[in-house]
Order: sequence, then structure tokens, then C-alpha cells
Amino acid sequence: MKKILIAALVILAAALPVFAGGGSEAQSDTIKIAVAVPMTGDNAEYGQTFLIAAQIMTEEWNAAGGVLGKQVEIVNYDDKNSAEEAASIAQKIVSDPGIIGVLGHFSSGVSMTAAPTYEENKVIEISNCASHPDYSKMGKYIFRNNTAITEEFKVMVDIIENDLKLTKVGVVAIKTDWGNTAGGLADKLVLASSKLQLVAHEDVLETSDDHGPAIAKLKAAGAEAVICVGMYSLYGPFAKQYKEVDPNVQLIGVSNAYTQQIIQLGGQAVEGLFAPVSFYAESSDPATKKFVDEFKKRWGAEPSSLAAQAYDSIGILLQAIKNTGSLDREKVRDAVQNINYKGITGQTTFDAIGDAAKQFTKVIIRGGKFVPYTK
Amino acid sequence: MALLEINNVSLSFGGLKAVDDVSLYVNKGEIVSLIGPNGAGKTTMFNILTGIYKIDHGGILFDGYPIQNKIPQDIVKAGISRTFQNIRLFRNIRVIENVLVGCHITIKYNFFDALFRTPKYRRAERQNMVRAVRLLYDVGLSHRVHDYASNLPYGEQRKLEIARALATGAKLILLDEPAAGMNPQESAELLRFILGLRGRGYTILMIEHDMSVVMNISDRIYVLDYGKLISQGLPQEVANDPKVIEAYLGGIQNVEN
Amino acid sequence: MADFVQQILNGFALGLAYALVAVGYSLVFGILRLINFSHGSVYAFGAHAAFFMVGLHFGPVPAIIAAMLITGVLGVVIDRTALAPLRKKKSVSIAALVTTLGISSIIQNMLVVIFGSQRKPFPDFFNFGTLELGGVRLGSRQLVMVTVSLALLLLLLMVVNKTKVGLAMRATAQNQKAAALMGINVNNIITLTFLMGGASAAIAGGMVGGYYQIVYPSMGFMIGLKAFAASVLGGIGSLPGALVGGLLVGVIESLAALFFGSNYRDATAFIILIAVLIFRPAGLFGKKEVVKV
Amino acid sequence: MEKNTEEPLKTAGGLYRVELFFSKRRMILIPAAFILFLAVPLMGFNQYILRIFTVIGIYIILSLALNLVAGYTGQLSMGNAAFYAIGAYTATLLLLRGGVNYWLTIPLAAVLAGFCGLLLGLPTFRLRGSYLTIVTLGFGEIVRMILMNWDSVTNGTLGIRNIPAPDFFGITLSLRNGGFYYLVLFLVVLVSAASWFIVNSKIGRAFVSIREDEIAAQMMGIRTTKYKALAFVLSAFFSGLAGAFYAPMVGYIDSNSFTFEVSSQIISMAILGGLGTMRGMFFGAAVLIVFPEVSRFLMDYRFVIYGVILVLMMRFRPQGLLGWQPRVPVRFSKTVRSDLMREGILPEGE
Repeated sequence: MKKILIAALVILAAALPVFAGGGSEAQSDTIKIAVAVPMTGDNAEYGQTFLIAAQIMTEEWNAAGGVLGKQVEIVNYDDKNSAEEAASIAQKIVSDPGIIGVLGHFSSGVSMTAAPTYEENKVIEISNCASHPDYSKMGKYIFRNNTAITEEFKVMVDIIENDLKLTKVGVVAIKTDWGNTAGGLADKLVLASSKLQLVAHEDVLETSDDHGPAIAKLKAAGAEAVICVGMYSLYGPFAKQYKEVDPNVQLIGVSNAYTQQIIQLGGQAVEGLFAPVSFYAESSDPATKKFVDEFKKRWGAEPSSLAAQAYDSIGILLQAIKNTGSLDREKVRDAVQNINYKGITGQTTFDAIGDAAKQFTKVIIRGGKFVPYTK
Repeated sequence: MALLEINNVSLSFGGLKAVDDVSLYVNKGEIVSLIGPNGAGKTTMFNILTGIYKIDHGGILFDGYPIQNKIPQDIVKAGISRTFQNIRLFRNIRVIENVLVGCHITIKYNFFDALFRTPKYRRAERQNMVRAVRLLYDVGLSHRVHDYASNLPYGEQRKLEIARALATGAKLILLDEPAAGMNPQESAELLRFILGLRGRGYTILMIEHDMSVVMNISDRIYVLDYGKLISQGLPQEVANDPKVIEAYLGGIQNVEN
Repeated sequence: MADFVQQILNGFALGLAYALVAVGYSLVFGILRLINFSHGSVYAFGAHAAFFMVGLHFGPVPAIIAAMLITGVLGVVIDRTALAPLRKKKSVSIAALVTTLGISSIIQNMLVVIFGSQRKPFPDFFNFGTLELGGVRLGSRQLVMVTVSLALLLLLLMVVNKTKVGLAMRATAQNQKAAALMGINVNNIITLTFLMGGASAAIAGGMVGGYYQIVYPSMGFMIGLKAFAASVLGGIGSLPGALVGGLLVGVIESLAALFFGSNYRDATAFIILIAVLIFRPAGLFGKKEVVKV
Repeated sequence: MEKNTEEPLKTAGGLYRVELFFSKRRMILIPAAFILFLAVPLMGFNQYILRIFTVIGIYIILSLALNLVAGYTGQLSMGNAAFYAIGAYTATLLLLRGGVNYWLTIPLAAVLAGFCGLLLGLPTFRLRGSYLTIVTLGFGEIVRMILMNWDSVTNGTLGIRNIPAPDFFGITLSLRNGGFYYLVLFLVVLVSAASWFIVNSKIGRAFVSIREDEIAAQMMGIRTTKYKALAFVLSAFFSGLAGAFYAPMVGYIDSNSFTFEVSSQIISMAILGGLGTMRGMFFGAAVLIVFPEVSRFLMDYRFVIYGVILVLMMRFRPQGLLGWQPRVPVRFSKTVRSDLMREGILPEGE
């Protein structure tokens, strides 16, 4: 029994630094925005680029005098793309009354885990990546500055139907919560098309780089075009292994395929891969150019469309605060809801449930580069 | 009727006959010694008796019931307990706890009695705690009750092993070289203690190299060599058996070669 | 049918990768009776070392040889700094096991710190073309993998069975005390074992890296677990066992993925493992140990 | 026989005095600590801190559960996350699909987890040491794969969301109102007490004897297979209990919450605190839950340091930070003392 007691005291001692950290919540002259994304772990590169994008946007505002006369401060949290971590971080964020909004989280599942906490405490959550259809339905304060995955698939179906004029479609999806939902939606849209035929759907594990069995089955089913539902890590190995079996297969990626990494990892094999994107880094738009140049300086490579959406998300949040003229959480939320924001990912408005509407550009990899698709 | 009766027991390990057609018996209240050169199969015999090894041929009767090839736990329950040549105490728990583990099968309560601390639990724990202290007192370890087994000097560890073996409530105690590593004074004391055990109704079968111990307290002696029984009888008879002398001297010669 | 044969071939290549990693577990377990949980990370380290060397414009063979050396040294460093002191203190086996878990975490996360956690392209060293026979393809990558793995395993077998050092290793595996009494420097033998384990991990890392043309810090986790399962399956401590275990796991896994979908493929190794252990606790090639009392 | 006058136990040293202090005043200190912990939600901590306290509670239960198997019985299980998962999923499914009352789901989930512990155990207990360890590891992975793929029951990789928080006499438990904190506190007290009662009985002594020397334990008549199975069942039961609590607290579960990393974290906690001690589990869980929270700034180095701590611990303090052997004498109850006195065999120093 006494042992329990010793331990109890030690717990208290060990927990002291937390109390000290948690206790100081002095009012400051800054407006805080949390960026809660994976900074370590397998998806760290995504999170790190989002943070850079967010910082660039905040610095632009701060250089112009901030919002409501206050400087904007980014508070970075590492959720490791883990639901459990995110749940803890969400608690931490809502415990800080200075934080008005959150950019995050990375995957839909993680974002949806944290969402109820934000909703309950009136903290605006804008995710630049979550694509699960149910995400934005989780509350009034929950917004998505990313297209719902359905919209992307519509474009992909259009590519197969009209640009490629192929009929037999296979779907490969990674076995994660996102991959499952998105893969299922891809199936649905292909089935809904009168011209297309869904010949096979294969799930692959993220923990394995060997996609042989899945490819064998897709090929056996006679797939001419394969919709790839995965993170950047899927495309390279999958394309390489597939092209060895069937050099003529046509691969179509989702918008997150738009990243330089897949060209590095896929090399020749990803030549001719299609992807629908809402942002194109080599666009001639001056705002885009400015961001891309600054981003390249800090990161060393071009921003992905998700990073661009992170950049715009912060812009939307700050613009909404400015439009409101106060930090009243309910009013800021309403301002986000009613915003009409011109950013580098196009003109953004939110519908009633908090989904952004976006325009897509089709890009294709040619000569080791993403280029806009033209016939 | 003999308390323990071993009939034509054989055991081989991949072609090597470790125990070859051995028969022996131990009467109730006897002190019987099993001697022989190193590698003669004495400890193997103990391992067979306690169910660690399964035999190939033969039979073992304890108290009239066959016990060959039973699992160790059933053999302890039947009433045979042992000590080990290379002491095997529960080193990181206290001396008293070692003996209480020995009391395991005499403590009659189940899991839920323990979980809810029923009167049955309290009664059994109390009785066995007293019993354990009594056993330690008997072997001369009452000053070590609270200590950890690993802190005990060698001689006391041997005593603790005996106390633990007695705690099981066994009738037949197998002692594997109880005097090993003891000085003459300690062995003399051990000798008195073993005689005392017999006085309290225990039967003892022991393996021992210390001839002063063997000759002084054994009622009868069996001699094993290369897994075979080469001699048996009263201490004096065995000591004068040329085969025994041969086996021991041969052993010495082998070492010297 | 062609698919079936193709998957057996794929599984064979995959299985050789498991076998290469499994060898490292077997070597160390054979001598120390220790599950070296850091081996998966050492393998990832080996792959990154090769990747790094390639970045310095080494050719494929020099890069892998350099990686072998570096990774072998890493193995030795692990043993000398973390495990040898435990042996000296005669610590319980759980302590060594936990130490290897800790080392695994250190190596994997240092790789993240240095190289980043993302997947990096590994050059396509071994692609000289593809043979096609009746719808079944045999790529040069597979051929290289098979050749190198078998050569390495043969070499290791030769070392263990035909050389004086190998004799000393086997003696140490049997009984450390007796080996020491016979004048064998047990510590040196253990060091050598870790050197060989590390070097074989680097070869495995280089081969698998070249096969999939990808390296990343967490690449060793799943393959490490599966390779360990493979080595237990074959009979841990036995080199032929590691090969057979690895091949079995690789082929069965590929076939399972073909027939039942990829969903359970990571579980395949463990299901086979548990099934085998229930019926043959010492694995397919392991010897039953006699209890000494 | 003889009379030995040398000091039986080293009784000098600060640690001994600390132990003695706690030992003598336990009747005051334990209730005091309990009241202190009861008062935690009233101390004005924010939700985040309360969550940390609650998570520590969960991991204390998980560590205590592992401790029964690994600490006392000496069988390292690397698959305890599986039992945690089984508890969480069972409770959730019973609640959502079976319509079972929340307060019933907790024991039912724990029982099913315990049953799975037995299922794992029966065929595998003749395996020793490393082999048993690898089987538990494999079991953990298999369970995770099943959770990930058995879509119709577990909802696959999507996991199960919107698990409602339980009501307690009309009050919905939440982190904010301290409800979950009190519930976990209650469970921690329950599991600690059960663990304490089991360990300090012939059952606990049988566990320890298996850890210390399995053969010698068999020679004491201990059915080692049965007790190993019991240790696994208890460990699984308590882990399942923790899982059943966890699910409604976070409101969602998926297979990623129960990976090998969870098992290995529980092991690290138990080892940091000291396997085979209960105090160590409290300490280990608290430190390893708080450490990542206060060390976020270290980023990727966090897990490097985590590894370094494990390695250094094993090298310099393998018994754990709080893993010393108590030196205060065994406490004899009054009745035992009077019995001993009557028989004239009361050991010295009593």
C-alpha cells in the first residue's frame, strides 16, 4: 500500500512541470493560430511544408501591420498524424484562450478525432487536407479548404472517359481510413459512369512496398486505367512495378500526387500520370509566383497543392478576423462561413456544411515534370 | 512394504544409457544414500523420481502407487520433495517467502479467496505463516526470516532449500549433495539435523560425496556407476566392495589421465 | 496459372529478402540466445548507408561494400557499448532485449533526423532487363537478389561450418564457459557475430533498396518482425533454417495476397509462426533443448 | 540450533528510513493521498491537464496488467496492446450495437479480453522465454490485422466514431467535468487493490517462483502452466478493462490506436519504474506519459532520447528507478504474532 503512496507522490512531482506550463495564460498582444500537423513521423514532410506555407502567409500579414492592430503568431503542434496525439493536442489548443483557429489536421481520421473538441470550445478548424465527406459535417466550426474527394474523382473519371477514352478501370487504394473511404467513393463514381467499367479494386498495405499480387490481379482483370488512391509513397513503387508488367497501363492519381517526390521516386514509370489539382506552381499568376519563390527558398522544392491550400487557409482565417473587426469567436466563424477569398488556389467560398468549392486543372507528368494537360 | 520402490528403471539420451536397469527401494524411516563417481547417473535418478525426465522402461512405486512418468507437481503432491545439487532458491524474494512457496500445496484456498480476502484466506495464510516460521526455526534460520535468499551464505542457502522441501509436506525427502561446500563443522551439524528429520518421521534418500556424512548416517547405501547399480548394502559392506573401490579409483585415474 | 507462378517467383525474391534479414537474427540468437530487436533498424541503417554512398558517386558494388563495413561496425558498436556490459554484469535476458528495443528506437530516429522520414529514391542498380517465359517474367533484379542472397548464405554457412572461426562460433553457441576454457576469446567471437550480422543487414538493405528502389527510416520495422518470425519458423540459430523460413514466409505471403487480397498479408508470417510453434516449438530446423537440472 | 547475532538485514541508509516512514504511517498517508487525488479536478486545471491525468490512469492500469505477466511471472508479453484493443472494441460494440448499458460493458469487455488471453495461452504455454515473447508479438499483430480488416464488425480502417460518453446518474461524463478522471481513478484503485491482493497471496508467490526458477517451482507442486495461464488471463482482463474505459473517453477507436508501439510503450513504463513492483508502474506510466508532452520541442530527437533512456536504464539500473527490494521486515499480522509468541518462535527484532 505504501508503495502506491510513494508512487502517487512521485506522479505529482513528475506532473509539476506540466502545471507550471499549463498555468500561464496571460493575455498577450498577439492573435494566435495553431498549426497542428505531423512534424515527425511518416508524414512529416507534409506537415513541415504546411508550417512553412502558414508562416509565409502570416509574415505577409504581419509585415502589413497584422490584424486588428495585433501581430499574428503561429503556434506549431506535432500530431504525428496520430489520432491519439491529436486528441491530446486538441485539448491543449482549446485550453489556450489565445488561440482562435487551427490549421489541421493532416488525415481525415485525425481531423475528425480532434473536431468535436474544437467544436465544443468554439475554435475554428480549417483542414487543408481532410477529404472525408463527413469531416465538415462534424460541426459549425469545422471547415475544409480542400475539395471533397468526390470532386477530384469526378475530374479523374472525366480524364478517363474523355481525354484517354478508356473503359476498363481498376482502383488501387491504400489500407488506411482515408484510403478505404476514398477508394470506395472512386468505385462508386466509376460504377456510376455509363462509359466506364470497374474491373477490379485492390487494397494495398502502406507497410509493404511490394505490390506484386495487387498488380497481378488488376492486370488479370484487364484494367486499362488505374485510379491510384494513396499518399506520395504509393505512386513510385506501384508505377514501377506495374509498368514492368504492363507498360501501357494508364495511371491516374488524386491531387496529392502533385508533388515532386513522386517524380523522384517514380522516375520513368510515372511518366504520363494524370492528376487533378487546384493549384499549379508554374502558373503565371503573380501571387502564386511570389508564394512559390518564397516557398522554394525555404523548402528547396516547389510547393504541393496541399501546401498552397495551407497558405490560403491561413489567409482565409485572417481575412475573416479582419472582416469581423473583433475576436468574437462566433462572429469570426460566421465571417469564415461567408467569405469569398481570392487566393492562389482560386476563388474560395464555403457551402453550408463548410466545404470549399474549387476549380481543377488537369496536370500530367511529361519529361519528368508536371505540366498542364492539353490534348 | 517399502515406501519407495524402483523396479528396473532405464533411461537413455540419444543412445547414451544414463540409467540402466536400476532397481532400489527405500523403507519408511530409513536414510538411504546414493553414491557413485561423477556422471554415474545419480542426479538423473533424482530427476526421474521427481518427474523431470520420463523413463523408457521400468516402474516406480511410491506408497504402493505407480508414479513413473507423472508430472513433477503430482509427484510432490504424492509426497516426494527434493533439493538441488546446484542450489535453486527463489533468489530475489525473502527467506520466509521461499518457504511459503514451498507451502503452496498445503495452502488450501482459491483465487477468489485471495482476491476478496475471505476468512478462509486469512486462516490459511496465518496457519502457514506460522508453519513457515516454525520450519525456519527448525533449520536454524530464524534470524534470516526477513532477509533475501540471495543474501544468505552458502551453508544457509542449503538449509533454506531443505526447509523449503519440508514445507511441501512431503514424506520422502531427496537431498542432492546437501553437504557440498560445507566445512566439517557445518557438515557435522547437518548430519545431526538429518538424523533429527528421521526422528520426526521423514524418510530420506540422498546423494552425497562426503563419505564421513554418508558412512555415519546411512542405513543403507546404493552405488551407481555409468548408470548401473554396482553395489548395495550396509555402509561397511559397500565400503569394502572391490567393485566400488575400482569404480572410484578408476574415476580418479581417468581424471589424472 | 502464370499469375500463380509469377507470385511464387515474386514471393521467392521477397522471401530471400526476409532470409537475408533473418540470418542476422539467427546469428545473434544462436550465440547469445537474445532476440536482437534492433536488427530491423540496423537493416534500415544499412540501406541508408548504401543510399548515402551512392550519393557520393560510389558505384553499386563499392557502395554496398562500404555500407557493409559501416553497418558491420555499427553492429559491433551496439554490442560493445550496450550489450557487452550487460553480459559482464550477468543481467537477466529481459534487460538485453529491452536494450535492443531502445537501440532500435535510437537508430531509426537518428535516421529520421539525418535523412528525413520520407521515402527516398534508391538507384535502379540491378535492372539489366527482363526474361519472359510463357507469361512469367523473371527480372534481372530478382536474379541478382537470388544470386547475392544464396551466395551470402553459402558464404556464411562455409564460415560457420568450415573455418576455425566458425568452429569457435559453434563452440561458443554450445557452451560459452567451455569455449572460454578451450582458449576461445568469447567476446571476440560475439563481436564477430555482430559484425557479420551488421554486414548481412547492409547487404539485405542494399538488395531490398535496389529491388524496390526506395529507402526510408521505418523500412526495417515490418520486415524486421517478419524476418524474425521467419527465423523462428526455420529454427532460430540455424542458418539453413533462416533461408527456408524466409522463403516460406515470402512465398506464402505472396500467394495469400493473391488469393485472399493484400489485407491480411502482414499477418501471414505470424499466423504461420504460431501454427508452427504450437506443433514444433523448436521450429522446423531447430533442435529440442534438453532441460538441465 | 545456533544463535546468530549478526544484523540480518542492512537497515542503515536513507531509503530504509523512507520506507519505514511510509510503512508506519500508511494508515494516514494512503487516505491522504487518495483525498488529494480526489481533489485534483477541483484544483482548476484545464482540460488538457485533466486529460493527461486520465491517460496516466489508463497506462497505470495497462502497466499493472503487464506487470502481472512480465514483472511477477517473468514472461515478457509484447502483445498486450491486443488485449487493450479487444477490450476497447468489445465495449464499444456492446454499447453501440448490443445496446448494453455502459457500466456493464466494462466488465464484459474485460472478461472477453481475459478469455482471449486464455485462448492465446493454452497452446503456447509450453513455449519458453523468447519463443513465448515472439508469439505474443505475433498475436498482437494478428489482432490488429483482424481489427483492420473485419469491416462488418470493426468498421475496418475507418474505426468506430462517435462513441457516446456514459451517464452517471444523469451527468454525462466528460474530461471537462472530471467525470472520466474520477472513473479512471476508481478503476486504478480497483486494479491496484486486486493486483495487491493477488500478489500477496499464494497465487502471487506462485507467479514469482515461476519467474525465479520454473523447475524449482514445479518441484514445489506449483502447476506452472496453470499459473502462467492465470497471469496471462489476469493481464488480459485488466488490459481489457483499460480498453473499455479508453474507447468512450476518446470517443473513437481504430486499429492504429493499438499498435506494437503501444505494447512497447507499456513495457518501457514497467521497466522504467521497476518490473515486479507496483510503485514502479505508477511512476513509469506518469513519467512516460508526461515526458513526450513536455518534450515536444525536441521533435525527432524525442525518440532518440527515449531509446537512450532505455539503454542507460538497462545498463545502470535494470531493476527500474523504483525497483529496489524493500528492506523493512515482513509484517506479521497480530494473530500471527501471537501464535508465534505462544510457540516461542517469534523471530528476533519483532
